[in-house]
Amino acid sequence: MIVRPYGDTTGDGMVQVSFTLPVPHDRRAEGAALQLAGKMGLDPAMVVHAKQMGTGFTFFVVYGRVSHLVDTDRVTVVERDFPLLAAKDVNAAVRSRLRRKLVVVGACIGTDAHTVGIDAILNIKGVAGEKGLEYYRELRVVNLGAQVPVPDLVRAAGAEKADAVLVSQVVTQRDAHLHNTREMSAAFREAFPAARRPLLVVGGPRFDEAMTGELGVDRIFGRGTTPREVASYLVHALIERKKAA
Amino acid sequence: MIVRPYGDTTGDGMVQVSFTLPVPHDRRAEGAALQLAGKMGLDPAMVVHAKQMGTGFTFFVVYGRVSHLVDTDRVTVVERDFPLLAAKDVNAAVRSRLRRKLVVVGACIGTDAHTVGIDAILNIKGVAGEKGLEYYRELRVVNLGAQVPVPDLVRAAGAEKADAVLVSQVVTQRDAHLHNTREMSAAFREAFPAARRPLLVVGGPRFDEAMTGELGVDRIFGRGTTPREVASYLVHALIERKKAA
Amino acid sequence: MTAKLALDADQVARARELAAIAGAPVVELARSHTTVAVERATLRLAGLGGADPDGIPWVNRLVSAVVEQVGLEHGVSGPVFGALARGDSTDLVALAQRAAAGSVDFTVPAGKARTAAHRLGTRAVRDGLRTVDRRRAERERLVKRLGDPPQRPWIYLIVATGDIYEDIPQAQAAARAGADVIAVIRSTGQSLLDYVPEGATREGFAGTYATRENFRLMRAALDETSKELGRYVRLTNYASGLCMPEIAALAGLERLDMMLNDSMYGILFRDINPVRTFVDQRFSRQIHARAGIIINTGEDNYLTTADAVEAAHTVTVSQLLNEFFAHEAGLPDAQLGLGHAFEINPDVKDSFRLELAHALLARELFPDAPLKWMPPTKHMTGDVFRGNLLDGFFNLAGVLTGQSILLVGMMTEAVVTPWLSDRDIALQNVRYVLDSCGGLHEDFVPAPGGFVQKRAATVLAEAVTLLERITDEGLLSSIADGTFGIMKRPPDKGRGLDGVARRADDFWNPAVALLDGGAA
Amino acid sequence: MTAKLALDADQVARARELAAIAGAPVVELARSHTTVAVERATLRLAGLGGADPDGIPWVNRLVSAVVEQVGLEHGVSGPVFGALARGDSTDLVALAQRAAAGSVDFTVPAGKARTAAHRLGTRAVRDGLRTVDRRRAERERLVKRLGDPPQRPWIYLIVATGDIYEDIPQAQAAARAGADVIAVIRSTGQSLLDYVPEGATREGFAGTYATRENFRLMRAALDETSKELGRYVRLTNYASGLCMPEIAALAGLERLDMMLNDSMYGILFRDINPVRTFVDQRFSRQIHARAGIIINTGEDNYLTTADAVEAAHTVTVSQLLNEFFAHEAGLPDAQLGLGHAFEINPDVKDSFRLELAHALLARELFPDAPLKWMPPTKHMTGDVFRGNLLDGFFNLAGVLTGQSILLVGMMTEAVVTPWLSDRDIALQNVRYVLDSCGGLHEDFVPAPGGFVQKRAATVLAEAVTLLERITDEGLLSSIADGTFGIMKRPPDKGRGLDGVARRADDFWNPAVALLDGGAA
Ligand code: B12
Ligand code: B12
Ligand SMILES: Cc1ncc(COP(=O)(O)O)c(C=O)c1O
Ligand SMILES: Cc1ncc(COP(=O)(O)O)c(C=O)c1O
Repeated sequence: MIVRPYGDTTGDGMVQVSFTLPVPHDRRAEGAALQLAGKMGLDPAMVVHAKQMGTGFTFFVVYGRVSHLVDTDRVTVVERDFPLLAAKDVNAAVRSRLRRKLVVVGACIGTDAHTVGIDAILNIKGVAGEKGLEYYRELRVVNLGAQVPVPDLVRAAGAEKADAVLVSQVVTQRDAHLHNTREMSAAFREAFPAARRPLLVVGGPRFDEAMTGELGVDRIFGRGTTPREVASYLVHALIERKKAA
Repeated sequence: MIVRPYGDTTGDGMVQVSFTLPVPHDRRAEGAALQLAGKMGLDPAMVVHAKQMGTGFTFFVVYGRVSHLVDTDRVTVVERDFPLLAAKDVNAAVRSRLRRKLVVVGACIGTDAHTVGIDAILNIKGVAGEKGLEYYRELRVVNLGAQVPVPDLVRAAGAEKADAVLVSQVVTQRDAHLHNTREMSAAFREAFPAARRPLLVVGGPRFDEAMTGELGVDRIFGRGTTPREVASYLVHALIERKKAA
Repeated sequence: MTAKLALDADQVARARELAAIAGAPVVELARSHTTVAVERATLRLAGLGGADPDGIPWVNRLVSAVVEQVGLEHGVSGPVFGALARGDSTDLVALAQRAAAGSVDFTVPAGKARTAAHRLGTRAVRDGLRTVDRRRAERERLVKRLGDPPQRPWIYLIVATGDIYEDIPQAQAAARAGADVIAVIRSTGQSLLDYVPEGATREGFAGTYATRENFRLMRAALDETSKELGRYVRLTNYASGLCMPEIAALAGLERLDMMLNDSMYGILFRDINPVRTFVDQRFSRQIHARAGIIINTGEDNYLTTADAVEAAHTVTVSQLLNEFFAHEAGLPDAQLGLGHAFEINPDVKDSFRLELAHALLARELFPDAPLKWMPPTKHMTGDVFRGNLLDGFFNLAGVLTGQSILLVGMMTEAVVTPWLSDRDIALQNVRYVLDSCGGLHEDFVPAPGGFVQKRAATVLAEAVTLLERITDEGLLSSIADGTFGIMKRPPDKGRGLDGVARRADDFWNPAVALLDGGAA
Repeated sequence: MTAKLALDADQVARARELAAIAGAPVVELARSHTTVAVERATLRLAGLGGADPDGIPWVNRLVSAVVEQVGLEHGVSGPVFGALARGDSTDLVALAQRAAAGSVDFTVPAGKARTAAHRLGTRAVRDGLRTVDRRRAERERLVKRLGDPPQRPWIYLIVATGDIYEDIPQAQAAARAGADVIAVIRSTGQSLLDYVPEGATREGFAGTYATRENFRLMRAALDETSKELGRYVRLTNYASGLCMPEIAALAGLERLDMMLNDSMYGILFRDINPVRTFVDQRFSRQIHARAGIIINTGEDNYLTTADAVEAAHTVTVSQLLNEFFAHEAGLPDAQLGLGHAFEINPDVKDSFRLELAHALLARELFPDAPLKWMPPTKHMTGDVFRGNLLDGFFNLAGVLTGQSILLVGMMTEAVVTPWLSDRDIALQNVRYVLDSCGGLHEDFVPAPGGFVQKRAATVLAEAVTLLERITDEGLLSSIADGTFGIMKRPPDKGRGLDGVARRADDFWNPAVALLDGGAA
């Protein structure tokens, strides 16, 4: 299906944009704002607000029409390609197929100290009304907490014989999350033979879920992930898929 | 000078965008939002907010980096190409060169009833601390008010022997301002021989000042115009230029 | 709400008394004149609808034909129903068609013919009014069954796409998102049309034409949504303009629930002749009274052309006048959606406290009226982030001062007519304020003799002074002087004057008779 | 502010008393231990700066060398100044260089050597403290000359580019736009570094490294801007972390004006060992007291991991503990920027009134403390329009409840570290609220026995109950139980424990002696 942005009429293509340019406010600055809007595809574009900040910057709000078409059929999303299981099904699958507890090691790596997200996935308390992985009887969860150096994580994963390593990254300034994730996956590749490498899962609100390849991890979870999704994925990736293989 | 949008670091290229797509909210919708952001040049782009409205629409807020460059030297703006005069200089110029009062006829045409803008330019009260054109002793101002049909305006301009006709257009939905302005300028061209046609000036907050050619008018004034700018322009266009010619 | 302003009761009484004195001559004017719009409205109530192939409504064709032949001053109903009674045509449409073709001779009937005409006309109009009554009963039933909004203020949202078929889904979406009242904004310019367009329309500018069919379509859609939501969603449109009486009649016939109807808006903001407006206004309000429609007055508009601090008292004066005219036309307090607005320049020191003082003054002067609280527009800019903030404080002022109907402000006010997402953001804003501060008025206690109380007292005193001047000069002269909204409107200028006539001695209009008589 | 909550004075007194009982053993702990950070801070006060070619500060090299040879428990000053006194090196840097090369033998000096060492050490540290005193006097002069912000609350803005040379123009722009206090956010992870980096830095993540040179550069830039603006612009940075005492010393030496310094933040949110934290905290606060630096405590953080309604009383308890520790360390009320935050889920019914109750409780419990009021963060989403609205109501709560320092919320809280334009929009928001509602607290009178008063009383009662539990169990055990911010932190775990030592009988630290003694 082909769609366009909708302001107040089907197909009107209207969008709102704001940005700062490092120039003082004058007519030329507004022209520069329109030039940028034009390059973004706004035509016509209206500078509806311009405000100089300090001496050398101007903030702009621009409204306008874009003629870009969005083809929803060409959207590639990481669809959930596994069934969403209830806790008891997760437990049952682990018990009957793995015949031992499935070990999950979690951490916030690098200098990131935002544990609320990984805790939401791991701690009993959970999030959005769903209990976290600790609640699953057949999972053994080791939560290393915040600011864990990558070597420590690799060591703990080895010591705990982790089936899966769950890593959270929330700080994204200067692409910190990407650097840290790459460093982590490289370290695991180095430390483990491919067959024994634990499943690598990262999550955080600003990840692009399609970047698994680039980052060298098995799965990425974004904003609003729930523990059940993660548990179901683990069963799928560690049990169902192994069975198939 | 080449500049880029500035989030918090020189050259980071960061912008904010919001829009609605006519699709319900799901992963595919977020993908569609990213596709649109991509077409606008955001790369990477982050969907930071998505909210379904009713059953078939989703509102998105997207942040991201654009790599478009803005070349301020290539900005074409309608620079003020005339000196900004004090009221007494305007009066002096009219008195000494024109030797009669300069006649200005103003109106809001079509169905537009937003007179505050044209009144700000014409009425004594003025705007932003500047008195309006009525205050200029050597100008004679006839303000026809709101919702004036184009034929009435043409008639009044003839009857008053207008040197300049000032038209305001505020409502822009469905490009009403452009249609009305074109209709107006065509009517004047029809009714007056080129040499005797009054100067045509339009104004309003959403005009693109560069569209004079397309709209068939002599000058366009946008957001935040002040009476003095208009008076100075009239002197420039009707007196200085005539002298030169 | 308990009284928080400690207003001087004598001064309040004095203000009301002065408004009545100022308004009385205008009521007299209204009672002694008719207009083409009043006459057309009467024919509409009598059942005449539709338009000729050029889109000119049959009521216009018929009234023009009568006026041409016998003038307006007798009312058109005598000649029209006289013609029908004498068998010139079988029904009003046929008569209008023939009249348009120039083949009917109209006369003011006398004697027996008069009696027959009056009987026929009265019956026809009474039928129309009964439909209005049925619509009102229908509304009452639906409200009883589905319920009123659970909270005050009611949330009032506008749609304004220009296309009724875009408006409908947007209105339904708005209702689902929490709107209690939907207003369909009218196309620019419609108020200057001396006829009401016909049929479903898709071509308005910055609003959708008010037509009977558009009313019907939207009301039906919202009835559906009301059922879905278990809450009766009200529908608003605009009466003001050259067709005030007719639109009022159509609104009554199609069960609209509120109507913009101000005693002076047309004069001030559309340059409609004052006499025309006052006559039309009275008739239209009588119909609204009958239909149980809440009127929305337009004091907010003054503050878009005048300064909201300097002109605060003109709002109060106008509210008092609107109240007087409304009562006189039969509207009870419960149908008096007097308007006021949050339009003080936000850069003015203490602007929010001034707003609170003004809003509370209106609240305490009109404790039983469903006041309509209008959002900032004039000082909204293209800075949509700031705009949404300002709207939040507007919402807060509404909650703190117990306003009844909250017209939801849009962050894009200075940019575009509202987008779908603007409404959603705006509603979210309202909901946050209502839910998080719902009971905060409990803790809002203007300090005795403090800033808020003092400001309210000042505005009231200024209003009394102005009313004294108006009673001295006469309301029409005051309007001519630019007292309201800085617009100068002399009584002998303005649009639509040629459609006004002083009633002749034999003037007859069955709607006027029924509505003035009170019985039907 | 007049009292609006009608708090029970006995209960307030009881709460303070309990906090003192709970805090006393911890003070004892602090007085009987030292840490590597305390010792390094002492050397910094004595004038030792700079770093080796790998960037490891000389204070670290020197302390490590001493600890390796003679342990930490005697304090390093005896061995260090003993070595200097006996002529091992001409100055501290030279000594550190030699020590790093392994060519100094350290001993705990005794007898005459001890006297000489103490004299030398005391003089050096006293010089350092005098510089701190001079900086303080300088601040007082500048404030006198340029003036304090004209309004309360003071407006507190953060910059966080990671690059001191981007931070500076942004901070100056923010000050020009109205900020009274600039906080330079620290790079993630710095608080876990057991050393203070050196020099100007451009490579932080989500914040800029706290270094002496960065402090100096920013303070100089803001001094310039202060002059330009005719208003003294304050500078804030973070003490908390493994280097709390050192950073406190550097802040005193470079005339920072405020410092994030919480008695428990490092324990709870950085998993720093509790004993390490409490020891470091006390020393750092003694230096802040000396430097006239206002501390900012971190109660806001609890509400990002715990629920702001359920855990409201833990904030109160922590404030009382912070107050006790601060007073004990010599900080007067005027330097107590106790923290609290607007973090209730905005979807909770009456959330704004709950916020008012909590904020007013803090205000009335600590009437003379410059309370720091922190904006919503947890419930901010990517919906930046809603975010700006929420920040507006946060600002309003600050104004209504008389908060002292307002940390300005950013609409992009959930998205990015603040952009230049975010700050501008946020400041505009603050300004609107301050200017339009500045005096509104006059009209904010919580109903006696009403919602707001009741809620405040409940929170206070819960705080007392919790304090009773803590005095029973001991503060360290309570922290181990997850009482604060749901974080469980046992006293024998956590980072930096190996840098703690119980003071030996011959422990000597000239800074401790001077600060504890009160004279210098
Ligand atoms: C709470 C919080 C804190 C707390 C953290 C407490 C703690 N123990 O975690 C405290 C106060 C300590 C803190 C400190 C700082 N913070 Co902070 N903080 C936040 C805040 C307000 C909320 C984050 C949060 O808890 N979200 C709720 C959780 C449940 O959501 P989530 O993390 O997205 O997790 C979900 C999914 O992403 C996913 N998920 C996440 N991880 C994982 C992992 C796996 C394996 C899986 C499967 C799924 C998954 O599932 C979760 C559940 O749905 C955000 C702003 C905001 N509103 O988002 C800023 C924010 C994250 N902080 C930020 C910063 C910069 C800091 C500081 C550096 C400076 C500062 N501004 O104070 C410091 C230092 C932190 C450090 N060293 O890392 C920035 C990051 C900017 C950026 N994009 O780079 C933010 C965005 C604020 C801002 N705009 O400046 N912060
Ligand atoms: C005041 C106002 C009204 C008043 C008008 C009173 C009056 N007598 O003018 C009232 C209440 C009557 C009104 C009614 C309506 N309005 Co209105 N109104 C506004 C409002 C709030 C302010 C406009 C204004 O006065 N600006 C101040 C003046 C000084 O600025 P300005 O017009 O830009 O003029 C300056 C320059 O542009 C320039 N300029 C302007 N004209 C000219 C001419 C010349 C020759 C020159 C040289 C310069 C010049 O100089 C001026 C001084 O600097 C705007 C929203 C907003 N905040 O902008 C909506 C707005 C303009 N209205 C709007 C609409 C749709 C309507 C209505 C149709 C429905 C409604 N929403 O109520 C009706 C019908 C109006 C009609 N038939 O035209 C829309 C237009 C949408 C669009 N872009 O198409 C707006 C943007 C609101 C909205 N978002 O829906 N409105
Ligand atoms: C009372 C009243 N009537 C009518 C209108 C709209 O009139 P028009 O359709 O002429 O724009 C308004 C404007 O908001 C109003 O306040
Ligand atoms: C008291 C206190 N100290 C320090 C910090 C920051 O610590 P870090 O630099 O470890 O992120 C905070 C967080 O806002 C705080 O509240």
